[in-house]
Amino acid sequence: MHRLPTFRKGGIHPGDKKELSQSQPVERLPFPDELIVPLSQHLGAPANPLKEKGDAVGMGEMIGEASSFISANIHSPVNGTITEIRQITLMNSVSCKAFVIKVDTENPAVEFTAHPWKDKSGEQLLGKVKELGIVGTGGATFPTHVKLSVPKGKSVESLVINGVECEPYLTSDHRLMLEQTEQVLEGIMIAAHITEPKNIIVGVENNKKDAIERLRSVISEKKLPIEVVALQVKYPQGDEKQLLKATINREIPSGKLPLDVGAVVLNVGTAFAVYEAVVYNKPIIDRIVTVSGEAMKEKKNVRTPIGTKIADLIAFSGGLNDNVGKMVAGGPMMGFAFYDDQIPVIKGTSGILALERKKEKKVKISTPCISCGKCVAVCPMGLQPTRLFRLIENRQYEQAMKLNLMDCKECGCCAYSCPSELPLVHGMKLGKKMGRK
Amino acid sequence: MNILFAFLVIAALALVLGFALAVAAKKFAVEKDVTAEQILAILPGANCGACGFPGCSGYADALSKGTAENGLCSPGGAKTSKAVSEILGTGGAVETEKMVAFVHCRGNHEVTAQDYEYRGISDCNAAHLLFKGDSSCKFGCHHLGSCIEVCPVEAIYRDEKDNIMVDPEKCIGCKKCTLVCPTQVIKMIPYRGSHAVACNNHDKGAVVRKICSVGCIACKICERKFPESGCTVSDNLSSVDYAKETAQIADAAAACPTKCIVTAK
Amino acid sequence: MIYIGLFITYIFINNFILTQFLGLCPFIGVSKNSESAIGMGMAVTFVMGIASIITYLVYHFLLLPLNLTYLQTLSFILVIASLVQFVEMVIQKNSPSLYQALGIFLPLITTNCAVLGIALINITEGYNLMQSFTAGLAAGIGFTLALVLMSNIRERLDLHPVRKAFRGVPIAFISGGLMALAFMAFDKSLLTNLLG
Amino acid sequence: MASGKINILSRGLLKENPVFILMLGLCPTLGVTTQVINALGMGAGVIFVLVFSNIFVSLLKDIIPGSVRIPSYIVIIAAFVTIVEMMMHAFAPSIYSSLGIFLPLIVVNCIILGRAEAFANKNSIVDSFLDAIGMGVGFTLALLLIALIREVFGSGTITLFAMGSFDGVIEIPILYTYPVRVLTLAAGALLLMGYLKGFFEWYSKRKRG
Amino acid sequence: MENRKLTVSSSPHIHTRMSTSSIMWSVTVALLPAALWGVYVFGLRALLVIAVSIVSSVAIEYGLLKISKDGSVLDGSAFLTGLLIGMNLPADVAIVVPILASAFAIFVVKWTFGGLGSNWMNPALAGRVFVFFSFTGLMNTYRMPRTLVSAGVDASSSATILTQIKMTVSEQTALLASSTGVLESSGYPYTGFAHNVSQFFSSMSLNVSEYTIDAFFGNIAGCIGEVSAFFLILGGIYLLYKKIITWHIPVSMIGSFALFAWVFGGLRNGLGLFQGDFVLQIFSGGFILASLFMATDMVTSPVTRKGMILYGILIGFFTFLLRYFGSLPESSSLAILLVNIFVPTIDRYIMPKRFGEVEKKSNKKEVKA
Repeated sequence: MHRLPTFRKGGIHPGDKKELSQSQPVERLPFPDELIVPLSQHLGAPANPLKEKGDAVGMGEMIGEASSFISANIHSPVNGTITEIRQITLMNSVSCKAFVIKVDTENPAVEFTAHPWKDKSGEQLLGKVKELGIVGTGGATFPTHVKLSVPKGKSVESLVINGVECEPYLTSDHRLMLEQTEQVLEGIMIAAHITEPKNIIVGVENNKKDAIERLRSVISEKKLPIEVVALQVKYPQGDEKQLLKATINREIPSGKLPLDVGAVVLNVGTAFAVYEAVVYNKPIIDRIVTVSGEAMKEKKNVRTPIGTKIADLIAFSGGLNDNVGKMVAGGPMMGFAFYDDQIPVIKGTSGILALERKKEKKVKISTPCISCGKCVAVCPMGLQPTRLFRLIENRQYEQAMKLNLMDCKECGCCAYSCPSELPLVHGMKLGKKMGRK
Repeated sequence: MNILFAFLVIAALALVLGFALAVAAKKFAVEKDVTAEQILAILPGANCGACGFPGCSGYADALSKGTAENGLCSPGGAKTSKAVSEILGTGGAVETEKMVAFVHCRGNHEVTAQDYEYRGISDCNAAHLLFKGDSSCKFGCHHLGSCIEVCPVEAIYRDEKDNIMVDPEKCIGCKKCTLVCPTQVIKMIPYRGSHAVACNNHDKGAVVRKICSVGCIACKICERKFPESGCTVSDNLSSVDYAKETAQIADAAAACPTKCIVTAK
Repeated sequence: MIYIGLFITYIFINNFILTQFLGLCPFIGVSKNSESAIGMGMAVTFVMGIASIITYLVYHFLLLPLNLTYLQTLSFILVIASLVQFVEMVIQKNSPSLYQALGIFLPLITTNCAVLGIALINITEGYNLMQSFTAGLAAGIGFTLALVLMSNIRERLDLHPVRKAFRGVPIAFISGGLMALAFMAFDKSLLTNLLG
Repeated sequence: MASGKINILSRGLLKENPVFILMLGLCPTLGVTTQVINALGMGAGVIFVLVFSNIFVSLLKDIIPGSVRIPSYIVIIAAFVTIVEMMMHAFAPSIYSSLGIFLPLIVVNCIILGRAEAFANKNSIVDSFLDAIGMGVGFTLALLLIALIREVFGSGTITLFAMGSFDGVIEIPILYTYPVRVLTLAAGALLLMGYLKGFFEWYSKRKRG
Repeated sequence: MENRKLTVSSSPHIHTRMSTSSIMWSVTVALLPAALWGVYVFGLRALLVIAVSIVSSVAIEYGLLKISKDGSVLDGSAFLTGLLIGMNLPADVAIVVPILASAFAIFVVKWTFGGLGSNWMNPALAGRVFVFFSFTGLMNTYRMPRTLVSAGVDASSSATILTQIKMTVSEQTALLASSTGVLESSGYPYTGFAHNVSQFFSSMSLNVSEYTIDAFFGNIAGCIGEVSAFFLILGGIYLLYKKIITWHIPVSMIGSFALFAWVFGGLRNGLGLFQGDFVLQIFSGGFILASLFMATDMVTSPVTRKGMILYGILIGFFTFLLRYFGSLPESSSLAILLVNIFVPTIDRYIMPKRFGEVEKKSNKKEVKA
């Protein structure tokens, strides 16, 4: 039997729970009454506000301007008025300013019209991507124009499109690939036009067979120079380092970027956003959010305006079950637990999960480490989580830094597999914070 | 005869070896920093790091090289700084008042509302990573006791109400707890200070009232009615100016509606 | 063959620390971190090797001909003390960082019973010059091995919740005891069976 | 004044016990404590050397130049150790042979050099003498304690001097037939030392706190 | 969402079902067949020994945890330690011995160091070795298994295969025979079943001695739990299947032992190189128990795969060295304790390969080229 490619070191196989929502077609959330649009929806510096309290804004209008190279513009997702500029805390505990926009319920949206792009230069297209505030939709929200600008002297070998979606529960990229196949592929071609790669690869995990088939049939129909690679199912294949290892067998050295091995990685969602930006002049003002989890009454994939309060999204999905114990924004492996349903959906929110309350344990949450070595075996970065955790617990942050704590990307494989249920990732986050001091 | 031999042998051995060592001592001579060693002998040797140098020897080295200021050693206090200045010949001890740490919060889980149920490492900085702690008050104590762990002299303890307290008698003022505390709710106050405001919340009174029954609601009673107490309210929080503190502060403490002015002892 | 035997004997079977109780002070004192353990071990091995040769010479060419063997303790300790001071000076000059790490333990090599011990054992066992040197070296290596293994165990223990009363020196002793328990696997018959 | 002298004498017993608190002279402590008689012999040897070396160091403290202090002390100590060796060889040959290498190793017993450097070197002859007695007795008591535990549980006997018809060995029933032999071996000695040290630390901390 | 406090914790928010206690109980289950076999062949006395070990281990652990107020006996680690101690003792041992062994294991080796996960030496084995060196005489009385007794062998003739070999080898200076040959010449008994199986193999022109077959199935004298390699291997396969142990330690340990025994094992018996009778040696004594259940103890084995392999190789080597050349007939437990000492050092110096490390090196080469 032919074995599908994957990355070699570490990784885990959590139950993927995608069956909860993967057959649900994307629905569109009607505009709620109020949206909260934060100025920091991306990695890097928050955007500078361009509007003030009381200003009227139009759908797609720029309301926040990128403040540095690694930053992104923010646009209004709706027609309405700014009622307040409020300090809020996002799911990832980042505090930033946010516009509270009262939606013009009579006339909330505008129509976007299509423009041809093939005659434009790569630079012009890149300018569009930057102007319309496109960021990675996979979760890390890295500004896309930074990723796509290839410095002089460097060339792109491969453009790798990330359709892996390895996090359990999440199905938004899956639905996107199925339902908007042509648009995604056109977005990929736009990105290829900008970066001029030698080859283009779409990596999709083999638990999305229908998406792989659909992509392949459209590609062959349109005769596009894109290869779709079916990958073995293994977490965290959606990380760009693991994805590149699996698809083009290159390892990005510590502290380096994909470009250093001649690759550019884009998420399918980002490719779609690039398509909308270039063809329709439409910034990211909405995105598909998977609403799932055992404690969620209805599981859905919802096209949601950015800034929608999570409470509104939950209400659209029929509310929560009584046994809800934890709310998570993003996937269960790397997403953030939160407690306040008044925080908004942002550009990087791929899912909202309601997880059941676990049976309360009488004793401590975790038992002592028995050095079983499982965390070491599953760490895709080749670190020793148990040793790092011990060092961090004993406040030896510098020692932990010496053992490459910074290589940790908090994928959660270690904590998932730890039989002692040690909060290993929490430890790594703590160590990084204290080590940086 | 035998005794003579014995004597001679030992003497000869000693002579040869002594000579060899003398030569070697010349050849491998290394200059020693005498001043640093003298200073090190005077320092308390707690290696607490309050001076900002790696241990007492680091501070001693820096002092002897003139790269560090005298008087940084809080455990040693004025006595040490005087002795150091004598060695360095700079003259004049640096007057330092004994400062002790104080936890400006009495908001345990019973009196302060909680946003969520925290699960994770029992470390304040770890809890702070998740929405700045589980307490609804984002300025207060996380009650996980990281300061207890870093205290070199076991001066910090948890009282029966789960509040974190500092024993001013044991505290050597090394400031390690203030550095580890993610909310900076531990601040240094003078040892002589009798009272302190046990709150660190800068939110408006109405907000505080909602989440905590022992928080400062910035009602300004202490400031207005007891002008000589030393209490001043700024940025929605009362604080004691110890330069102006008088006995009147006891009355202010009694009058405080939320009883957040407490004795510092 | 006899030299291999000496190595096996003094590294495993008669390991100075784990079976002979020689050199316990530095074993407890310098085994807190592995870097200084390696440094200390190398210093001790070096001193033991040289001391074996010099004490052999002193004994066989000075004390024995003059019939002054009762002076062995006195003369040996003199020689060793001077040697250690010499080594100390060399290290201080050439590797200040190592000198810093070893700190007060360098002078302690003088009063390290392992060094005087090997000199005395060499005489009682009737080793010749080469054998004495080998035995000194082997005993030093055995000492280093135990010290380094111990230091890594203690570095591990530092990160574990050892019971409060036993932290530090007591747990080092107990760990040493467990090491000695395992080292009981090596006995004299192992040597005879191996080398005939 | 008198209490000061008593303090010098008594602190070696418990408060500054050389074995359990100061952690000095560990090698002979564990090496010779397989039998009570050896512990006594070693204790006597150490007291002898300690007393005389302390006295001599105290006498000579003003004459010896600081730079050759330590070597001179060692020579003084080594001389007395040689005397002890000779005496033991002559009067107690059995103890001499069972102490073996540890007898000459008294030279490098840190207690002796330590007391010379830390005490005798700065104090009067009388104080140095008292200190030597206190420390020596403290050392001997510690040795006795360890030897008793190791011999009673490890071989089921208590070995003392042979006198007349008494061969010097007291046998303890049951333990004599089934001794915990590990205790007489290196492993047992180290383990016991660890637990005793832990106990003393716990005890002294409890007393203080 | 009001009035309902949610949990907030760091990612990940899902977790594998494996837990410390599930690991401990799975290992216990995997050990049961071999333990039951031991009880079957050595009688109820064996059951008593196992029961006493388990009860004393658990009781001591419970008492100590009361003092230190941490941990829980329910994690099954003390139960497992007790079971392993019992399985590592001969059936006729005095009842005080398992109690002392458990006390040493739980109190000295485990609790003092901080309890579960903090000990660096295998408690069960240390307990066994402690009583072995303390009461050598009491530990060397083995009884013959029921299966051999029923074949007419005197129940009290107590030499195990390994003690018989050791005795013969050390008595005779110039003997020229493999381990099997030694046993044959000393008339060591074997079962009729083994004879039949051996005949069957020889009919297929395979030379498998009766002793190997008896040792494999457990018709030999020895400690309660170690005799049946067959049931132990069954348990080991279960653990491998449940992913509680990995192949690294058992394979490297057995492999290195087999290699050394094959190459040098013959020397001791007066034969040349490559004449060692390693198959019999692997299945006799406690080697299989040690390689599958003792060496794989998570707490005291290295955390990295490379470290595990090195650890296994070292244990195999020391087992070989001590078994063939030491004075004690059985040595796998001592070998494990010895290598336990090396584990912190192995863990310190042997690190997993970092992601991206290869790339760096090959990049450098490319630059050079």
